[in-house]
This record gives sequence, structure tokens and C-alpha cells, in this order.
Amino acid sequence: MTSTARRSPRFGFAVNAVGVIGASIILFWILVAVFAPWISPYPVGKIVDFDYYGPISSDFWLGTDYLGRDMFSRILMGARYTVGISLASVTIACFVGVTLGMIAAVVGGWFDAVLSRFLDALNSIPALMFGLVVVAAVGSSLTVLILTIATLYAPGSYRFARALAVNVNAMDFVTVARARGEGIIYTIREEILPNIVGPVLADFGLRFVFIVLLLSGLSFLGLGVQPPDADWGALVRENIGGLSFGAPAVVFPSIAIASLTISVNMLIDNLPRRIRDRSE
Amino acid sequence: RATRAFADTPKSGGSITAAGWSSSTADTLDPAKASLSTDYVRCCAFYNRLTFLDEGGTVQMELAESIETTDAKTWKVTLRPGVVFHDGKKLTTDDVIFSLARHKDESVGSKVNAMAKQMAEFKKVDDRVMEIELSAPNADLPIILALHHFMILADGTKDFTTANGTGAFKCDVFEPGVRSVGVKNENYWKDKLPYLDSFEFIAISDEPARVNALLSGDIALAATVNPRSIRRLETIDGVQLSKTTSGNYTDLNVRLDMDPGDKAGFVEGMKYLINREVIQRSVMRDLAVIANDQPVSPNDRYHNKELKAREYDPEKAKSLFQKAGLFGTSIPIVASEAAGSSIDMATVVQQAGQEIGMPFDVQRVPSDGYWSNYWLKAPVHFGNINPRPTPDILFSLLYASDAPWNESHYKSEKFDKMLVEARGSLDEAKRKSIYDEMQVMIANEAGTIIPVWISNVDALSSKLKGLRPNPLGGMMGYAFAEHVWLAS
Amino acid sequence: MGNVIEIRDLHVTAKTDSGRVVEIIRGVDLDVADGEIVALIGESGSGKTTIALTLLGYARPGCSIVGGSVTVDGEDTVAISEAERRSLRGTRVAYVPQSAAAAFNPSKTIMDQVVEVAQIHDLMPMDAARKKAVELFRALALPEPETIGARYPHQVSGGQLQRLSAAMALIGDPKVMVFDEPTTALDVTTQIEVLRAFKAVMRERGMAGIYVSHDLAVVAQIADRIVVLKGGEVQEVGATEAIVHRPSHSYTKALIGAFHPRARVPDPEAAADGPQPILKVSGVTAGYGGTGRDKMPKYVVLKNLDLTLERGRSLGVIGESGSGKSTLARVIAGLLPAAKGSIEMDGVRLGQATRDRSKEDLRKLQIVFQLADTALNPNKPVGAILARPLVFYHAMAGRERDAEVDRLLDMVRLPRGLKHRLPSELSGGQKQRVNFARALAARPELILCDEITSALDTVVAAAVLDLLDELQRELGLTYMFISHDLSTVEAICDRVAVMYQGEKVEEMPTSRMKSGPEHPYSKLLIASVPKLDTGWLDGLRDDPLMAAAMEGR
Amino acid sequence: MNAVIARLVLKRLGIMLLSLLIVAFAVFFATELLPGDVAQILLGQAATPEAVAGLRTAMHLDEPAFLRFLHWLFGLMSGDLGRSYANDREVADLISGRLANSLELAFVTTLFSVPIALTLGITSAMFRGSFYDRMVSVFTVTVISIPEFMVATLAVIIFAVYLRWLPALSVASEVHGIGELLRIYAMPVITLAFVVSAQMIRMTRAAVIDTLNTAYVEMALLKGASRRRIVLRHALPNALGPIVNAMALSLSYLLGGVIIVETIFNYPGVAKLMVDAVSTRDLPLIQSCAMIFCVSYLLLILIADVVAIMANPRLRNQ
Ligand SMILES: Nc1ncnc2c1ncn2[C@@H]1O[C@H](COP(=O)(O)OP(=O)(O)OP(=O)(O)O)[C@@H](O)[C@H]1O
Ligand SMILES: Nc1ncnc2c1ncn2[C@@H]1O[C@H](COP(=O)(O)OP(=O)(O)OP(=O)(O)O)[C@@H](O)[C@H]1O
Ligand SMILES: [Mg+2]
Ligand SMILES: [Mg+2]
Repeated sequence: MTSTARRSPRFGFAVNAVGVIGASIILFWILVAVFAPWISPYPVGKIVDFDYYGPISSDFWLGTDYLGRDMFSRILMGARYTVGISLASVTIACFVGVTLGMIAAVVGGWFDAVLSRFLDALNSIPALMFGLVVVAAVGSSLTVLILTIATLYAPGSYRFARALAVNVNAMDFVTVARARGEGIIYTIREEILPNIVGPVLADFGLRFVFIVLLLSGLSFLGLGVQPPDADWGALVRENIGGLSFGAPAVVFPSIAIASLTISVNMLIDNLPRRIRDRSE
Repeated sequence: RATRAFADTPKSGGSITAAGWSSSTADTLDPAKASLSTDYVRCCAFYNRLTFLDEGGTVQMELAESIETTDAKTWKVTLRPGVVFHDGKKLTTDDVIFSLARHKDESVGSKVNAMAKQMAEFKKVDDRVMEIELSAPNADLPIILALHHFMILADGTKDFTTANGTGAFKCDVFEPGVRSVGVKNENYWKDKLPYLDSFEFIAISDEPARVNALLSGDIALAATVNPRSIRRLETIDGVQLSKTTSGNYTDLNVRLDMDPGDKAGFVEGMKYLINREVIQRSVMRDLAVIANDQPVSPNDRYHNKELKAREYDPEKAKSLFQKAGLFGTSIPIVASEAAGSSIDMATVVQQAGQEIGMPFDVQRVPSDGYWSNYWLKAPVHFGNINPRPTPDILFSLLYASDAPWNESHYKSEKFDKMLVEARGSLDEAKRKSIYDEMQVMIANEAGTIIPVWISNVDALSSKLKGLRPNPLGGMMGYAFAEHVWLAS
Repeated sequence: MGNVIEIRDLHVTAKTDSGRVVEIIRGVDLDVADGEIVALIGESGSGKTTIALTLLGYARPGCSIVGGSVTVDGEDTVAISEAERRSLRGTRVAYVPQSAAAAFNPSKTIMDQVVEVAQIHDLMPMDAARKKAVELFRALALPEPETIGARYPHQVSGGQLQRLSAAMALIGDPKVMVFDEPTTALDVTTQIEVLRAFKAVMRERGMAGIYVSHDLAVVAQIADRIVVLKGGEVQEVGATEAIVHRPSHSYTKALIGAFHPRARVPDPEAAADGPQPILKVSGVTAGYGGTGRDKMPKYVVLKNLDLTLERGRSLGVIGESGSGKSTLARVIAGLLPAAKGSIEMDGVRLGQATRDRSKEDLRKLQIVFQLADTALNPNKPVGAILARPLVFYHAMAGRERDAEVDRLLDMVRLPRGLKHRLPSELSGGQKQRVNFARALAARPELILCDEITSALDTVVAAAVLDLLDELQRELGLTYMFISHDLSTVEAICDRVAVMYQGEKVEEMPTSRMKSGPEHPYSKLLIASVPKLDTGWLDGLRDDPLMAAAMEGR
Repeated sequence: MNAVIARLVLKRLGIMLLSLLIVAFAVFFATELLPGDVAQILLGQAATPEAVAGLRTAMHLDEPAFLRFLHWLFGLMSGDLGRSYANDREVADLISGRLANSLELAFVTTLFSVPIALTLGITSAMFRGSFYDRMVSVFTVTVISIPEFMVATLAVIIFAVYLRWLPALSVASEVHGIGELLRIYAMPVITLAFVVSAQMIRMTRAAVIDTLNTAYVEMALLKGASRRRIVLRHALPNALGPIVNAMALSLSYLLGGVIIVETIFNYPGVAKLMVDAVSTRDLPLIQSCAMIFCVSYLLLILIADVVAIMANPRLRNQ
């Protein structure tokens, strides 16, 4: 604590040990996602062992799955999908939701009322039904998957951001901007956003976790990652039969999911703060 | 382990809960609409057919006392005397005629509409005797009548919220998509049967949950367990397994009338590229028998033993793809949970392709709507075919030029002629030789690649006795309820 | 007569966000005798509240008492356990907060909160506590003492709430009362009532007290002795009389000096070519709550108001809280479209709402809000805040813009290095200067100032006023200056408009303010301004005008 | 005060009807987008064109879909949910039992998870920054990052298969006595509580922390109130609005979103009914399910708003 505190003035940031751990784990998984094809020892689809739910061994570091495929390689490749899709869709969902939320808060009136009703109605349609319709209507691809998830999560993000933005919108500095004649884009980007970004990020973290899990559900509707590749949630799901005897094939993807989601939240809860000392 | 059960003597009394693998609000008590194992189980418990197939696959009489013909065209059916429906009404030929004729009515929505159409005319002789006139000779009629859809209803039945049959159980509760309960029919015409006082049938679609429910004792029978669960189940006392090697298969279909199947050499290349051994060992965990790209199963007496399965030969496949001019072109393969194990099979093919430099793009699509949107339609896709009792049914359903489910759009006039010829013939040896040749034709010419015959494994409590494998499907050809009993 | 309060060598530290520890109270000694009221005065941030809170054994989150002792009624609040402190609070020493509006829980009735002390410490049966509360309400001259307790905090006025918070403190019959600027947030007419009520109760019960304030005139009315603080240290201690009339310490002198602003000298140049109206407000009616079918708002605040502002002059707008002063400013700025009437600038009619006005019109007319805390975006550095109007109105960029930001900072007498700081890292006075500089950045002709000095302490406020005055001379600015503090209006305005319940009741030159307001409300308002004279409050009783006004409440 | 609430409720009910109409249209068009129709799906593999056409005529499916939708809509207005296409039963019959089951499960889960979420949220706010607080926050994130099907399967393996304490299936048909009820609901409730409490815990914590920073909480402290009293009497009532809102959003998941739990524990609820309805393209059933989810969602939000208003005298006495 003290060492980081001593260092901080030089960087101008207060760096928190927990946040650093979170960030390192995320960075680790991002690197894995990028370099997965070069570091995985076996092709993801290759059946390398005639046994199944194999134990950890020197050949198969994380055991083998229900078909006898190498789990280590599958988890490495799975990182691409889990990290990539979740980050992309949560980013889109939050971007759209927060933007609309802020606009609704600033513009108010009819726009706000109609948009809020509409998104409420959208929110009340079960995700599964929504997923089914999407695949049926436009087929399946990574883009469709990301957009579907984003659509499912944007209304929640909207509600959240709107509530926050309504409070900020009542503040005098926003009134000053309005009196100056500023447009909506400037107002939401420069005046409102910086003041709600903290809670919005916390919300982002939680949504991220939900999306990582939702992915596996949607892949069973045929939406998304195509075999032999699989995201981590799907890895857990396809190997769930090994749970009763604690097969590595189900344990390790679960650990991977938990490590990612926990570290995203750890980072967000402990984001570096800019430090300025008033008494200086 | 699975065979020890038979020694005991049957004992009456007790109730069980059994779980199938799927049920929905589309569950029905109308045998014409029955489509899932759960429907068949209910139908078998509440109704009877004219005939049924025993464990050896031979036809036995059930409600019919005899079925006779001289020309395979006109059939005389004599009913068993003294059979009554649950509501007390006596079984007559009127009931049988009503039950069979309704399949021809399109508005009923019968699954065997196409098959029933060949029964051109029904003639009532008296209350016990009747005649069925076929539009063309078919020696297999008694076997056709053993299909689960041809259950006998009381004349004029329209309401299917409950079941009024002649079966071993009376319908007590029927909640579609939830459960059904049958209670013992005290007036059942079969001696001593059934042994159980009542049985409840539910469905648990999640396989681990189904197995766990059996292990925790909540259910006595879990239908169709995953091959991967077997190692675990075998180590547990109080659980036995019942394995049925049936004619069920998941096949890879290449349409011959579309790109890429219309390029000579592609289909054959695929037949060499599919690694049957890996599918048998890794995907099916040895609960499968290697198949030879034709649909007549080794259990069937018409199975052509001479026809060997192709060996896995990637190099030959490669040269065949090159010959077809398709080598290196990415080929989409449509697979779905709906066609069991097809996704895993697809990845096996994909991996084999990758090793020789032939890319395959596996497209997993939703099970919802698979049969109406992808099956029979996509250029390269998977299908799943349930066992059928005769080669004739299989061929006319799947390979005749006008077959409704001609998966690879295979067309051959010679094949069609041979089919009609065998159908009308009562000469066993002649039929056998025709069917043998037809199997060779399918294996070499059609676009259906059938890698393995899939065995069905049901897991049951070792207290449950009397369950024997049946070629028509798991759970004793779905008719287990009236035959099983609980050991003390 | 012993001392109820003895503070010896008190040291309090606070931890900043970066983890650095700073000392905010540096060795303070303080005694309060039985029945004595001692005032703590000093500029904002001098540690007044911090000291007051140590009397209850409490240090704000992040602060900690690191040395010394605070003995209250024989017990050292620093040394005792948390449980003992809890039993001390409310029963032997009670606290009256600066903002009663914030200190009342909005979701509980006033009665529940007033009797809570009795409930927590199990002092008496609830019925008795309620009865006692009603007596206190009566003693504090609250209206409808029997039923006022059943209301919720938002249902009573600010002044009443402040008196109610005193009742909340008094219910436990404490030996010591701690008042933390209890009247700062009130307007003058209300302030008088509250002060009188406090004084009467304290005197009657013979309680000792600490009275925190930065307003010398208020303190002079109520305190026996005054302690002057600065930077966490005691600068001067003395009897009220002595401090007010014979301050010895330089800081005290500055405080007193700031209290006597020099009167406004009308600018001879501006007066030369006669009055030139820059803004003309005629027949404006406005309010809140959506418009009905008759196009009138649900709650009408401004009624048919006329007003003229002259170029290069300042118009003061005074009136009690809720009289519609801020609403007027908002209407003129176009933030709240008027329902009726017109606003003309330089003879041209302006659109009612900001979006109906041209950029040029918006630029010429700027508004500056009271609370610099909320008027500055807490997440933008000062430089960026000042740069925005430059970019927006004058399309400046790059070095030109940076130079202009520097010039603006110079103009409001702020060091240039400040532009990299966030608003939270500035003092209140600095924030208000930035707030004002932002308006200047637009190069306006007219600035609407809504109570821009009310939140500042007197010394800082005086400096800001000087600055305004100077800038007006240099740039020929016109001000509309809203305030409830008459002395500031006196210091900077040429004319004064008095508002009462949404109407302008009187307008006069500043010079006439002291001598001859005509409307009875103006008279009352002006007479309510505390004088730096220990006997002023008590003397009011004899003033027939005030007495009559008090009766009416 | 009652008048305010009544006016609000009435207004919201009006908006609700409008939303329902929007959802009904949206769901209708979405269903239309899905390829295949009920006749085709019912016939499954056996769907030859003639058979499909015949069945379609018999089921009156050859009428324009929009007309059927209108029929259903008008039926609904007279309280008739119509008949299921898939099995020709009254939709009301199909739904009623299952809806009761779903509500029961949702109710028990709420009863169980809300107090836990409140306690954890409040206590972690009370001891903000402490080790306990950090543990709670890691715990909540961990819990939600374990897939639901894994929690459920694990629970079954441990409690039903190995320990044999609880049944693996939650068939609510024949329940005798409270003990059995607890046994039957234990596992689905645990699983669902895992899923829904995380959000509630986090929001409760945030809302309570917000109010703990206010001047009136400091004032209560200066009156000598204990920590408990401060949190329960002063902070909580003021944090109630946002907390209840978060709860409404979390709990709305309990009807439509519990498909995994219904599948694994073979619990006959409405979520699975809706999935069935979609996969058989059973328009009347789909519409009715969608209405139920929509109504429940909007009702929850309404309740949250009413509670928020009741908790806030400023709004209450407007
Ligand atoms: N939690 C804290 N962390 C850091 N510094 C603090 C904290 N609380 C107070 N301070 C600092 O302590 C000093 C004294 O604060 P205090 O509130 O006692 O001043 P005050 O005299 O009451 O001012 P005001 O007139 O504005 O109320 C100020 O400089 C303030 O910035
Ligand atoms: N947004 C609003 N909605 C409804 N009423 C409002 C609103 N803002 C102010 N009011 C009411 O309008 C009246 C005038 O308010 P205004 O802010 O103009 O008073 P003021 O004279 O500036 O008072 P103060 O000296 O307290 O700032 C008050 O009764 C106030 O309650
Ligand atoms: Mg203070
Ligand atoms: Mg104001």
C-alpha cells in the first residue's frame, strides 16, 4: 500500500494492488486469445486420446474432454471467443444503452417516455425466444451473435444509465452548458458521461459476467461459435457429464471463466484514480 | 450384469417412475400423431396393436388372432375374442377399420399417412373378421401393422385428452409436456399382465440430470443414457444397463442433385474420409457397430453380410476430391443437436479433412426447426433415421425415386423396379437376393453416408426386472410398462 | 463556576486521497465556562467544524484525533470508548448542524427524529418525550407546535427546520450545545427569528455552547467570547465586545474590514451619456410544472414582472428565499421559457428558450450560479472548463486558446498553474472565480450573477466583489446581481429591485436603501440585516416595525 | 397519499396495456419470421407437402396469420386465451397449472434470496472496505460466474446422489407438509438464489453506501445512535427505492428465465412451456406466455415504483 502510494505521484495515478492483479489476469487472457493458435499444442478438433475425460498428464496438461480432445488447446482457443465476444457485445450494449440513456435523460419528454416504454417491452421478452427468432430470421454468425447479445443487454444498461444521467442532468453545470447553447452530443459526452462513468463501469463488469455465461446458452441455440471451436461456457456445458467425478475437462473451463469475470470486476472496482493533492 | 435379471419370477404390485428424454406440449395420446419416444411409451401402455415385433424381430399377433394372405394383396384379419376397451366396450372390426382408415385422412395429421395409403379398402366380414385390400402386393403388411402408430382405438374416438384403449394401463393423468400416469387395467386380456399397479412417465431432457435422478432413486428407469455416462454407471451398485443394438443411425447426406454432390467423386471421397472407427470408439464410446453406408441393420435377416464397410483412406479421398475438382474448396456441413451426435461426427470429418488439406465448414444450426428447414434441403447435412422393421419400408421411405425422405435425392429406375418386385414376392430367397443387391446399390451410388449403427442404452434400477432389449427401440421397443416388475 | 469544556493541545489529522496525512488542527486550546457561549470564527477550511465535532468525540471519515484531550462535562471524549461516546452524544452534548435541511432524514417525520435521542438513550417514555418536544416547539416559537411534528422535513421552511433541529438537540437536556453555522443558509428575515429563538432558549436554561460561524455580526449577537481560527490554529481569543471593537490580530482585522464594504461610487463615465437600456423585461409571467390549456404554468412564480437593466450598470435583486429571484435569472437566460411577456436585448426581442436564440445572443448574456461546487463539472480540469466557451463562441484553437485561458485566469487573479486542477482541488473562492471567468470567456455584455458570493466567507467574498467591480470598469459589463445579503448588493449595485412573492415590489437607487425604502416588505428586509453591534438583536424588540413583522409569522 | 398512488397505478396500468399490445405485435411478427409452421412441426420428419397442406386446412392455418392473430386478440379481450394448436387444449388449462408452479417457485426463491441479499448487501455496506466487504464482493462475482447448469448439477450430485438428503427432481404435484415442501424446493431455490442475488447484493450495497454518506446519517451518529440503528432506521428506508428497483429487475428473471432450472429439476413451469410453444409455432400459446412475462415484468416494475414512492414522503405527498 505504502510503496504504491509513494510511487503514485510520479505516475499521477493511484495504482491499487488488487486492480493490478485484475488487470494482469485480463491482459494474460487477452494475450492468450491473440496467440492461441501458435501456442496450443494440438488442433482443437483433433481427437488425441481414445480415452475420455482424461486426467492431467504430461501430454495433456489439462486433461482431455468427452471426445478425447486436448483441453489445454481447447481452453486456449476458447479464450478467443469468450474474451472477444463478451467484450465486444458488452461494449456495444453499454455504449448503446448508456448513450440512449443519456440522450433520454437530457432530451426528456416524449422521446424519453416512448424509448423507455419500448425498451421495457423489449426487456420483458425472454432471451431464449429472442435468440430463436434471430437465428431463424438472419442465420448465425459471430456478428449476429454479438449483436443479439448486445440487443438483449442494452435495455438494462439504458435503464441504469438513464437513472444516473437524470440526476446529473439536474446539476448546474449542465444548465450552464445549456445556457451556452451547447448541443446534445457535447452535453452528453463532455458534461454527463464523465460523471456517471464510475457506476456505469461497475454495471459493465456485472453485465460482462452475465454475457460470458449467456454465450454458452446461445451456442446451444445454434447461435455463435461453430464447432470444433467452443467458448468456455460451452466447454463446461459439453463436459458437464464429467462433473460427478471432477473431470479436469469441466473444472478448468470453470476456473477460466471465474478468473476472467472476477478479474474484470476486480479491475473495475479498483480502477486507478487520478490523484491530485489539494494541499500541495 | 444386464442379463442376470431374467432368472427371477415376476411379481405383481408396486409403482415406478420412468423418464424419457424429451417431451413437450406437443405430447399426444393420439397414436397417429405420436412422434417421440414418450408418445410411443404412452401408446404402448394404453393401447394395443394388431401385431407386434418380439425381441428377435419376428411378428407376433396381439389383438389379431391371425393375419393371412395368399397373394400379398388381400389380407384376412381375424381378431382375438373377448377383448374390451377401458370403458367396457367390446373390441370389434369396426374399431380396427376406424383406427386404420383414419391415417389416410390428411386432416388427422398422421405420421404414417404415406404408408396407410396403400391400404386401399377395408371390408368388414363380421365383428371378428375383416379384410384389407392393398393397392399393390406387399408381403410385409403384418410388420407394417406393428408400427406404433397403428394402435387400435375405439370406433369414433375424437377426444384425446385421455386414452380409451385395450392396453395394460388405464390413463389416469395426462399433462402434455409434464407427466402421465397409468393405473393397472384389472381386466387386461393378457394373462397376469401387467405386474405394476401404476407407472408414471416423465421426461428429463438434460442427460446428466436424468442419470442423477436414477442414481438418487427418484426414478427407476432413465431412457437413453449417454455412452460417456456408462463408465460411471457401471461402477455403481443398484443400477443395471439395458443395451439395444437397433437400426438407428445418424447419416451424413450429400445431395446428388446439387453442388458439391453432383461432382463425380465427391460422395465417394466423403465415404473414404469418414473415420468410422474413430466415430465408433470416440464419439459413440463403442456403443455402436460400424456400418456400411446402407440402411438395413445387421439385426435384420435381410442384412447383406458380404457388403463390407469402406476403410478410412484419406489419401484416396484426397485424390477423389481432386478428381471432382473440389480439393481445397471449403464445403459447409450442416449439423445439429437434433440429429444425435452429428456435431461430433462433423468435427471428426472436419479434422480428417484438415489433415489432408480439405477444409470443411461445420455449421451448427438450432434443433428447433431442423427437420423442416435443413434436413433434406442443405447440400451436405446430417439426418437421423429411426429403426424400421423391414427393408421395404426403409427403401420406399428413403431411397425410392419418389421417396418422401430421399435424403440424397437418389434416383434409379432399376432400384424402383426391384423394390416393387421384392415387395410383392412371398418367396423368401428371392427377396433376400433382391434386397442384397439393393443394399450394394445404395452403398455405392446413393449420397447417404452411414458410418455406424447406434446402440441405445437405458439405465435402470436393479430392482426393476423383466426389461429385455427390442430391435424397435429402447425401453423394450417402448412397451416396457406392461412387462416389467419390481423385485422386493 | 468551572469549565464545562476544556480542550487541550488538540491535534487532528486527515488522510488525503493519495494517502498523505495532513494536520488540520494544530494544537488548539479552548475553555468554555458553565453557561457561557463561545463563538468559533474563521475562514472556510480553518477547522471550525472539525473542532466542534471533537466535542462529541467524532472525527469525520478520513480524519482522526491524534493528540490532546477534549473534556466535556468531566469526560475526555478522546479517551473514552465508542459505547461511552454514544451515551454522551445527545444527552450531555448536542449538535445543531449547518444545514438542517440535509441533517433531517427525508423519510421520517420530524417528531420521530426529534424524540429519537430520548428513544436511543431511553431517557423517558415516548409520550413524555413527545410532550416535551411540543413544549420545545413552542419555546422556539414554531407555528402549530402541536401538529408540526407530524410533518416531514420537506413540508416546513428552512428557518423552521433550523429551529426544529435545535429542538432535536435540546430534547436530551444537554449541558453543552454545539451550533455549526446554524443560520448561514437562511435569509436575513428568517435568520433573525432563529437567532432570537436560540438565544432565548440558551439563556433560559443556562446552557453552555459553542457557536461556529464566519459571520461576525451574527456572532456578536449571541456569543460571550470569540475565538478566531485560521489554518487550524487559534489566532485570537477575547470577549465579543473587545474583538468586535478592538481586534488586535491582523486576520481579525481583515474579517472586520470585510464587513464594512466601502459604498458604491457611481461610475462617472457611464452616467455621462445617460441611461442606455441593454435589457428590457416586460410583463413576464413564468413558473414551473408544465403548462395547462391556458398556456399558464401550474405553479406561477413570477407575476407580470417588468425590469430594465442599463448598460455598464449593476442592478441588485433582493428578496427572501423563494421570492423568485433565481427564477427571474433563469427566465432571462432562456433556461425557463416565460409563459407571457417579452425580453428585449438592445431593443431586439429575444426568443423565450435558449434554442430559439442565436449563438450571438447567447454569448452576450451569461449566467453565473450560486454554488460553484455544482456549477463546475467535477471531472473537467479548470483549463478545459474555461476553454470551452472560447472554442464554442470564438472558434479558438491551439496556442491562441491557451493564451486566452491564461489571460482569463490572470483577469480573475488566479495563478496560471491552476488550469490543470480539477474543481474539487480548489477552494470555494477559487471555484467561484473560475465560475465567473467562464462567463467572461464568452466576452459577454451582460452577466446574471445568482448569489455568487453567498457561499463564500466574508473575506473571500469581499475579494470577489472587488474583482467584479474592477472588471466592470475595464470591460464595461452590465450585471444583474441577485443576493439576499444586502451588504454585498450595497457594495456593487447602482440600483436595487426588491422582490416579494414573485413580484417586484420596489426599485430604488442603492443609496436610498438605508434611508428610505417605501414598501413595508423592503423596510423589513433591510432592517433585518444584522449589525456589527452586540446589542442589535436585543434592541430589535423595541423596533415597532420588526415587532409587528414577527407577530405576523 | 392514496390518491397519488392510485393515480400512478392507474396511469401505469394504462401504459402497461399499451406495452402489452406492442409486445403482442412484436411477438406475433417475430413468430411469423420463424420458418415453418405448426402443421409442419407437428408432422416433423413425416411432413410431406400433401400431409402438411391437409393438416393446415384442417387446423384453419390457411387463414392469413394476421387474421388468426386478431382472433386471438379479440378472444383475449373476452377472457378467452384460445386453444393450443399443438394439442388442441384450452391454453388457459395448459398455462394455469404451470403458472401456479412458476409463481410458487419464484415466491419461495424471493422469500429466500431477498433477505440474504439484503443482509449481505447491507452488512458489506456497513463494513465498507473491510476484509468482509471484499469477501462478499468476490463471493458474489464468483457465484454469478459459475454457470447455472453447473450449480444445479453439482447440487444434485452432492445432495441427491451422494448424500441422498434431497430429491433430484422437484415434482410439485404431491406435496404433504412443510418439510417435504422445503425438501422439494431446496435445490431449485438454491440454484436460482445464486443467480438472482448477486445483482441485488451489489445494488443494495451501493444504495446503502450512498445514503451512509449523507448528512442525516452523520446527524444520527451524533445523536448517539448505534450502527445498527443508523443503517436500519436511517439509511435503509432512504435506499429502498433503488434497492427495490434492482430487486424487481432481478426477480423478473424468475418467471421467464428459469428454463435451465426447470429442465434439470424437471419442474413444470411456464418458461419451458414458452420454449415448447415457440418450437411448435403454437401461436396462441406463445402469445399467452409472452403476455404473462410482459405483465409480470411490468407489474414488478410498478411495484418497485410504488414502493419507492411509499418510501419517499416527498413523492408520496406531492
Ligand atoms: N475527510 C477529510 N479528508 C481530508 N481533509 C479534510 C477532511 N475533512 C476536512 N478536511 C480538511 O480539514 C480542514 C478543516 O475542515 P473544517 O470542515 O473543519 O473547516 P470549517 O472551518 O468548518 O470550514 P467551513 O467554513 O467551510 O465549514 C479543511 O482544510 C478541510 O479541507
Ligand atoms: N424546478 C422547480 N419546480 C417547481 N417549483 C420550483 C422549481 N424551482 C423553484 N421552484 C419554486 O419557485 C419558487 C421561486 O424559486 P426561486 O429559486 O426563484 O427562489 P429564489 O428567490 O431564488 O430563492 P433562494 O433565495 O432560496 O435562492 C419557490 O417557491 C420554489 O419552490
Ligand atoms: Mg464547517
Ligand atoms: Mg435562488
